[in-house]
Order: sequence, then C-alpha cells, then structure tokens
Amino acid sequence: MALYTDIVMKHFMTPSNVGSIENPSGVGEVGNAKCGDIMKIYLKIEDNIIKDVKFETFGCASAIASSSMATELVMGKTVEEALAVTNAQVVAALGGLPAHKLHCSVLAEEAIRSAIKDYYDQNGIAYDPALFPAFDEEEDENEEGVRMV
Amino acid sequence: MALYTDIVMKHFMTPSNVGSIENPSGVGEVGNAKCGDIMKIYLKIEDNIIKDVKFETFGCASAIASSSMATELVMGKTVEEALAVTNAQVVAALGGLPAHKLHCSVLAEEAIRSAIKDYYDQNGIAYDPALFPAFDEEEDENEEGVRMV
Amino acid sequence: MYVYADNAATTRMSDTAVAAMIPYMQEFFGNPSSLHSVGQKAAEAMMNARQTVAGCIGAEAREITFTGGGSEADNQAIITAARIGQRKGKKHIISTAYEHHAVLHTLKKLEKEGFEIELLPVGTLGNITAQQVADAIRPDTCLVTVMFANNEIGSILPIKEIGAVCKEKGVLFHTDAVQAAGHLHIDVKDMNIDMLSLAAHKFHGPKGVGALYARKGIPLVNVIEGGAQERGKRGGTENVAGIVSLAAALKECCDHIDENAAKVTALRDKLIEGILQIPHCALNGDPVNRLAGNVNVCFEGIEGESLLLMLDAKGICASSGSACTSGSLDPSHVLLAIGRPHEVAHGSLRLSLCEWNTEEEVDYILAELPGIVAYLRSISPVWKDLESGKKQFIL
Amino acid sequence: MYVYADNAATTRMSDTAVAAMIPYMQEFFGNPSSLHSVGQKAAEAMMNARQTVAGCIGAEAREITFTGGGSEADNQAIITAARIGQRKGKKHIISTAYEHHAVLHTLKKLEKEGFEIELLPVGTLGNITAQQVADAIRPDTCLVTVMFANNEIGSILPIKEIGAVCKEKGVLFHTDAVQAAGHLHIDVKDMNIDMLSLAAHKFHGPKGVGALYARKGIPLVNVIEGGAQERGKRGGTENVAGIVSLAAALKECCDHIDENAAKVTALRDKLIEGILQIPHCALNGDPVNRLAGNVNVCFEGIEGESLLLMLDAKGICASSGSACTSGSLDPSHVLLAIGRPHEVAHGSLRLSLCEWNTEEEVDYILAELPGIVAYLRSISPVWKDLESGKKQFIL
Ligand SMILES: Cc1ncc(COP(=O)(O)O)c(C=O)c1O
Ligand SMILES: Cc1ncc(COP(=O)(O)O)c(C=O)c1O
Repeated sequence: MALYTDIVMKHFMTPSNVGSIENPSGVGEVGNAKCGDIMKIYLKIEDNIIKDVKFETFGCASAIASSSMATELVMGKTVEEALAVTNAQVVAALGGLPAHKLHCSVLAEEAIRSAIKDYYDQNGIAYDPALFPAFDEEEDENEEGVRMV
Repeated sequence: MALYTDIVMKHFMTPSNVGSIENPSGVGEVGNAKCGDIMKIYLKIEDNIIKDVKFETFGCASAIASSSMATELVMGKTVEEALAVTNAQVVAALGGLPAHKLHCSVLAEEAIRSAIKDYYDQNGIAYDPALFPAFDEEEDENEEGVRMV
Repeated sequence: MYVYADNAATTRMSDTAVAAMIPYMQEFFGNPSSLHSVGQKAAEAMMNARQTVAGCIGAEAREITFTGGGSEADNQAIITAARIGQRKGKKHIISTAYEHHAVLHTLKKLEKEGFEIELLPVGTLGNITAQQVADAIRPDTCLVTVMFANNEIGSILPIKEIGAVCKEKGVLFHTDAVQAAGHLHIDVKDMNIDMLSLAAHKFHGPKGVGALYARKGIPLVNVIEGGAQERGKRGGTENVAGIVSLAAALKECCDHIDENAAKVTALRDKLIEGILQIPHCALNGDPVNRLAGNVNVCFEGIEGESLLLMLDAKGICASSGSACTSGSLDPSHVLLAIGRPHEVAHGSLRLSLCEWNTEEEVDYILAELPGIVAYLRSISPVWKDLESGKKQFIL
Repeated sequence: MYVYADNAATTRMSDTAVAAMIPYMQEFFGNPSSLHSVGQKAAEAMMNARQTVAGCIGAEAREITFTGGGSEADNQAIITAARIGQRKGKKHIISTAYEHHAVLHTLKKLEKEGFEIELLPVGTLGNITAQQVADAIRPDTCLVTVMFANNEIGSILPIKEIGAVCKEKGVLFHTDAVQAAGHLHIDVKDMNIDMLSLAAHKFHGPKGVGALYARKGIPLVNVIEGGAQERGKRGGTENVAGIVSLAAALKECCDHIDENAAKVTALRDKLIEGILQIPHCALNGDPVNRLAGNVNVCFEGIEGESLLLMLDAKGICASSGSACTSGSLDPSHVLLAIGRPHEVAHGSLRLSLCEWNTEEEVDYILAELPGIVAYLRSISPVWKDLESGKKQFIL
C-alpha cells in the first residue's frame, strides 16, 4: 500500500484495545463528527498505573490505527508517563502517516490527555491547568501527500 | 497515404511530360523559389493544336503532380480548349488535393496560360488582355488539412 | 473473491481497446505530422478515430479535438466560451454546484478574473431542471456548462431540454459528458450541445486521452500552445495509440449501449435493494434517474475511508465520494450540495458497476458489506450515542 | 530496405517501454486517487516512476510533475515564470529565435498580454552563447527559456553556462530538453536549471506523456485545472501506463547514454560525410556541437517535400524541417534563423538517427539519396538556371 504503512494497516484491521470499560477511572472524547473523526478513550487506573485502556473511534483508517497505537503506548504506564506520550511518538510507532492524516495522531494524544484530566477531576487530584491546554484542531501546514515519519 | 490520393502519388512519382522542348512555340514560368514552387511549361503548337507539352517543376509533390496532370489535360487540345482548363479541373483529375496545397493547381493553370500568352506574343496573335490577368498568389482561405475534391 | 466496483473512477481497459493501441507502439509509431508513410499511417488512423468518435455522438469529424483527458477538454471548452463572451462584454457563466472539479476550478479561475459564476442549486435528489437554467440566463450570460451525468451520485441531467433553452436564448452550452459517453445516448445536434467533453478511461479506454467536441464555427482557444496539431487548437505530438484506442473503446460501448445499460441497471437495483436492508443508511441521488452503474449510499455512525479499506481487504474495490476528492479532508461537495450534513456525508460509499460485473459479485458485496458496517459501528462512539438516544438519527 | 531516420520527430517504442505499460492497462488499472489496492498499486507505480525520472536528471521526486507531453510542460513552465514575474512587475522574457513552437507560441501569447519577448539571434552555425544571455538580462527579466538542444539542426546549447548566468542574476531559467532527455547528460542542480521539460516519445517511450521538472519552491501555475492530482498542479486522471513507460524508457536510455551516443555519432558522421559529396549541398548547424543523431542538410535547386516522398518510396523515413512545421507552407523558422535564404531553406532534409540504426542503413541512404537529388534537379527549372549560370549558386 502506498498510502499507509503495514503497521498502520495492521492496527487498522486488527486494532488493540477496542471497546469500553465499565466504571472507568477516566474518559476522554475529542474531535467531532462534522470533521469526520471522534475518539473516545477509557482508562482504568490503579495506584497511578494505567491498568487498562480501551478506545472507540469514528474515523478513517489512520484515526483507528492511531487510537490503537496510542492505547498500546500508554498501557501499563504511570499516569505521568502516559501524559508524556506525544503524537510524534504515535506517528513514529506507526512507521509514519501521510501528511494530511497527521491530525489523527494529534487527536489520539489529545484523547489520552483528556481521559487523564477526567481522572484527575473525578478524583480531586490537583494539577497544573497548563498541562491541559484547550485542544484546537491543528492546522496542518504540510504539503499534501507527503509522508512524515 | 492520408495526405495525397493515389493519383497524386502516381503523377508525382512517375510524372508525364517531364522535360523541355527545343524551340518551343511558347514558354511560361510562374511561381518563385522563395515560396517553394516554380513551374515552367513548354508548348509545341501546330495549326492551333498543342502537339507537345513538357514541364519542369521545382516544388512539392502536389506541384509536380499538378504540372503532370495539367500537361495531360492540354495535350492535343486546341489553344482555346487549353485556355479553358482550370485549376479545379486539375484538382478533380487528381482526385483532390489537401487545402493547403490547392495553390499548386492554381500555379499549373497559370503556367499553361502563361505559355499560351507567350505563344500569342511570339506569333503576333491578337488577344484580349483580360484573358491574362496578372497572376497573384491566391490566399487560401480553407482550413488546414481539409481535403477538397 | 475480487470485485472491482469503482468504474466511475476509472475502468479496466477492454481487450478491444488494448488491441487497438498495440499496432501504434512499435509498428505504425510515426508522428502524424511526418509526411513519410510511417507518419501518414498514424495520421490516417487518427482521421479514422476522429470519424468514429464523431459518429458515436452525432458530430462531424472536424468537430472533434483530441486532448490529454477529460479535464483538459473541460478546461478548453470553458476557457473558449469565456474568451468569446469577454469580447462581447458577457461575463456571466451558469453551472451547477455539483460539477466535477475540472469544471469548478476552471470557473473559480475565471471568477478571479472578474467573471460572475452562478452555480445552480441541486435538489435533494440531485436533479437540475431546464427551467432553472432558463431562469438564470441573462443578457450577459456567455456560457451554460452543466454536466451530462454526475460522477458521484449518478444523476442524469436533462441535457436535451437545457440545450433547447440555450439555443433559444443564444447562449453557448457545454456539457461535461465524461461519465455519460459510452453509457448514455448522445446526439450533439439533436440535443443542441455546442461543446462536449469525454475521457477514454471511463469507457474501458486508456487514461490520459480525451476528446472535446466543439460545434463547427466555435473558435477554440488553446489550452496548450505549440505546433499545428489538431488544426492548431492543441499543440503537442498526438497520442496516436491512445486516440485510436479511445475511438475503439467508445465504439464498442456505444454498439452495446442498451444491452449494457439493461444488464448493469439490474445489478445496480439488486445492490441498492440489498444495501438498503442495512438500518440507518440511505441512497444518495435519484433512485430512478441515475446512471446504470451508480450506487451511492450514506451510512450513519461510520466513516467512509474505513469502510472502503475494510471492503478492500475483502477484495471489493469501491470509493467514498469522487476518487479525485479522496485525498481531501472535506466530505464530497456533491453530497453537501444535495443537502447531506457533514457527519453523514463522511460515511458515504460509492459502488460503481460496469457490464463486466456479475450477479455473484453483487451477492458477494451484499454478503460482506453489512458485517463491516456493523463492526465499524460497534467501535464507533457516534453510533453508541445514536443508539443510546444521546444523539438523534439523521437517516 | 526500410530505414526509419526520423527519430527527432518521434521514436519507435522500445520493448522495455511497451512491457512497462502493459500491466497498467488491465491488471493495475486503478485510478491512483482511489484508496483501494488496485488504485494504490497505480499510485505506487507513479511514485516509483517519479523517483526514476528524478534520478535520471539529478532532481528530487517531488520536483517532477507529469504532463500530457513536452508542449504542455513547456507551456506550464513559461506561464508559471510569467505569473511569478508579473506579480513583481517583471515582464521581460529572454528566449531564442529557434525554439520549438510550444515555446514560441506561448511567448507570443504572453506578448499579447503585454510581456516583452526578446529572442536572441542565433549564429550561422546555430549557436547561442551564455554571454548573449548575460547581456540581455535586465532588472525586469522574469525568465530565460533556452532549449537544451535544437530539434531541427541538433545544436547543443551551453545550458550549464546559461544556468550559471541566470543563477548569478537571480532570474528563473527554463530549458526545453525534449530533444536532450535520454540523449545528453542532464543534472538540473549542477546546471542550475529551475525548470525543464521532456517528452517520452523522443526516447522510445509513448506519445502523449511528458514531465516538467520544477525546482522545489517554484509554485507551478496550472495549465489544466481539476482534481488534486500531481499536488494539485495538473488536473486529470493520471496516464499511469504512460508515466510508468516514460520512466522505464528514460532510464534505459540514460543507462546507455554514452554508448548510444558513441554509436550514433559514428553513423551520423559517416552519413554527413557521404551526403556532402553531393554537389551544392551544405550541412545546417555545427558539424561538431550537435546531437549524436542529427543530420540536416540543404540541397540547392530542389524542394524538401518531394525529396522526402521519393525517399519514402525507397523505404527511407526522413523529415524536412520539424515534423510540426511540415503542414505549413513557410520554410522552417530554424533554418531562416541561422541565415539560410528561403529558396535554400525549402530544400532541407533532416535525417535523425537512433541507436537502432545500422551502418547498412546509412549505406543504403547514401546509395539512394544522390540519385533522387539528381533526378529532382533534372526536372527543376531552378537547377537549370543555376547550372546555366542564369542564377548564382548560394551553396
Ligand atoms: C524541442 C522540442 N520541444 C517541444 C516539443 C513538443 O513535444 P510534444 O510534441 O511531445 O508536445 C518537441 C517535439 O515535438 C521538440 O522537439
Ligand atoms: C464528470 C467528470 N468530469 C471530468 C472528469 C475528469 O476526467 P479526467 O480525469 O480524465 O481528466 C471526471 C473524471 O475524473 C469526471 O467524472
């Protein structure tokens, strides 16, 4: 496939951690249907460790693959480690995404952070609000069709 | 051949009446090398009959074929009959010429008329000068590549 | 199983089209402008091809100009009409909101130059009426350009009626017949079409070659300047093999046009009926007045690209919106034009059939598609919200 | 015997080029914009082709735009530079008097728009110097467009030197390399070329497909508006088979470029030497600085078309002036540009060889040509006047 790497296709066709969690420690939902992508992340956190993570995604192959990869990257991590996961890491782990699909990886990062914020809020854990800037859809300045790793 | 009819090609490859006549009754030369066509017609006239006719031509295949066909059309004719031969008859006899080559048939007509005028002049035969208007290169208004019959 | 159902994007070349090309690659490979026999063989082949294409659409050979594709033909037709209009101070152009980008982007360029572009709104079934065109024509209208059939939702436009309106009002009429040629009956004289574009690869011919019909007397403006090819109206050594192949492919399609339409329509209707069994989906466009091969549906709660790629994994080649727009992030302008909201337009699927598709293939699609839709819905937070009543179903 | 000696007009496709096309007709026939695997196979093939073409001329893949031929590439390059210049108030363009019509006619169009076109005069041997270009450049010069090699008389231009001048003066530099690509070494970076055009059919590829190199950062202006193909710079479904074939053909030529040049040069020189035995004829262009395959001579007292058709009857395919100008009545603008008078320019013959020509073929031409020239002279009144001293010989 010229468009997507084999890793992207694998995570799209057979994604990890699909589904939802009953009584989650935190839930994050980002994106909107009008733009064609919505991601929802469920976290189960015990002793500051992400014991389980699930996702539901409405979106293209790279959105689903990014969700899947992001859940793999945070599974078993501490909350702080999970907060440090960036979209660039998601893209790198996927072996690259086409430029016009990079926003999917951003969405995945945002969904994780959003779920952690929800966990903090639910549990009255104090945090620096600067950690969670309002998520704006990032304008993608790259030229169409360019693949970034 | 898409460009020329079989008749044109035959008269080009094996033209009739090529050459010159010693002591001709009349000679006509029209065209100019700058435009890429010169035709010279030699007539042998006896008792007002064209007993022999020869041509020399510098020019393209349709110029050579038009010369050849024009000489065939006037051979054995009376001078008046020869004067009545038109470029349209030459074109028709050739089975058509491409539009941008029609001027070759005009040149052939003119060469014959010019040779007859020379015969009249040489022999002090009176004629209506209106019969021999100054020959101008005719502007060809037809669209390129159209074949007229 | 492997099912190619993306014939509106492009078609597989027919054996006829391939066989037509081959002799012009290594045998009669001459330049048609060359006077020697190898060149004149090529010139002759082009002349015959021109005659064939003209015959297929009721035109004369001299009215056909070969181009590098459907887009180029669209560009040239529109630029030509604009330049003619401009000279007379007429700078109003009428078109529709759901034309192909080859038309819309050319119009956009003219708009920047000061032309006024009026895009007729499209009904929810994807139709345009001749009355709309008649109402829009003004004294300064220099062109009406309305497609013959829409590439995404398959709507067939009332071209003959629009042609009559344009003729009566003395306005040039161009139609983008890229999806129609070889599939619908076309008679440019009877339909009063002044200019018409077509592309070989939509009827089993090669890519990269098209044709522009322009009624005798319309002075075409060059899109490509160069040598005296195509009566000086399109510079560049002619794609002889492609042109001969275009003609052969078009003729073959036109020779079987009714029989193909009947066969493909039956497949299409079976496919539509089967797909509409899936809950919360809807057909886009008119169920009756549509291209024989066109199926276009929206599924609520899922996104088209995922659907497409999962179908591809099952060997089914389909499309979501026009192939040309698939690189874009916006949903199809055609679906938006017929009033589909963004969320639903994202979940569109186009299956476009040809006469080579079979009933077994349709059955296979119908066997695979519902499961894929159900799976994608099962992992979709949007679908969950719809099912739980948190959001309202649109379809 | 049959001898094709019109390779400057177009070439016979190589087996490699044909073999490269075939899989994209009926197997990987998808639209490269389609996301399914049949489409992506095509997209992948195009990506590889782009890489290959880039590699052949020292460019990057993203700097290559595929077009519908050499003329389209020339048009696009020139229009692009003109639009860039226009925005800065720069409307002076430098070119040469003997460019191809794809360039000259595009410049003529710009002239009508108010651009000032300066055509550098060509020396009697058909050469242009970098100094001429340097002297012509002004503060308002927006483009220098000078061909890499001339299609009629085979002159090879000092492109690297001209590139250096343009770079120093900060002026965009385009070169029409349609006759050079695959035949001469090209390195766009080393030669400071900003834009370069090429066409597949001049190096054993198919007709109707070309490429435009444009240095990264040059915002191409569309000649054809449409979909997002070619980064939005050239609308229209891509001619995948043609593009893949172009790349394969170019690579094959470039892989054997020196060996082909050596072989063809030897044939050319033998042919020239033999022809020059005929009295009152002369070589057009530079005997040394010329394309390996190009032979162009003028014969006094005869006309080129007749010569051509008589050669054709003997199985020898040749040309008189450019193939593109052969429909015209005027003699070649190239021959006039190097100072040949009309009468002599009408009597020109171009024989253009490729690596598939043989010494036997050259011998055959040399055996047939003198007799034909003598015959045509024997029936030419002009020749008679020259021989009799009524007119002066020019050659
Ligand atoms: C020097 C030169 N430039 C441009 C062209 C135009 O190329 P095409 O005919 O492929 O458009 C040609 C050949 O025809 C040529 O020889
Ligand atoms: C309706 C319509 N118009 C124009 C085009 C453009 O044709 P091409 O891609 O051959 O340039 C297409 C297809 O791509 C089309 O479907």
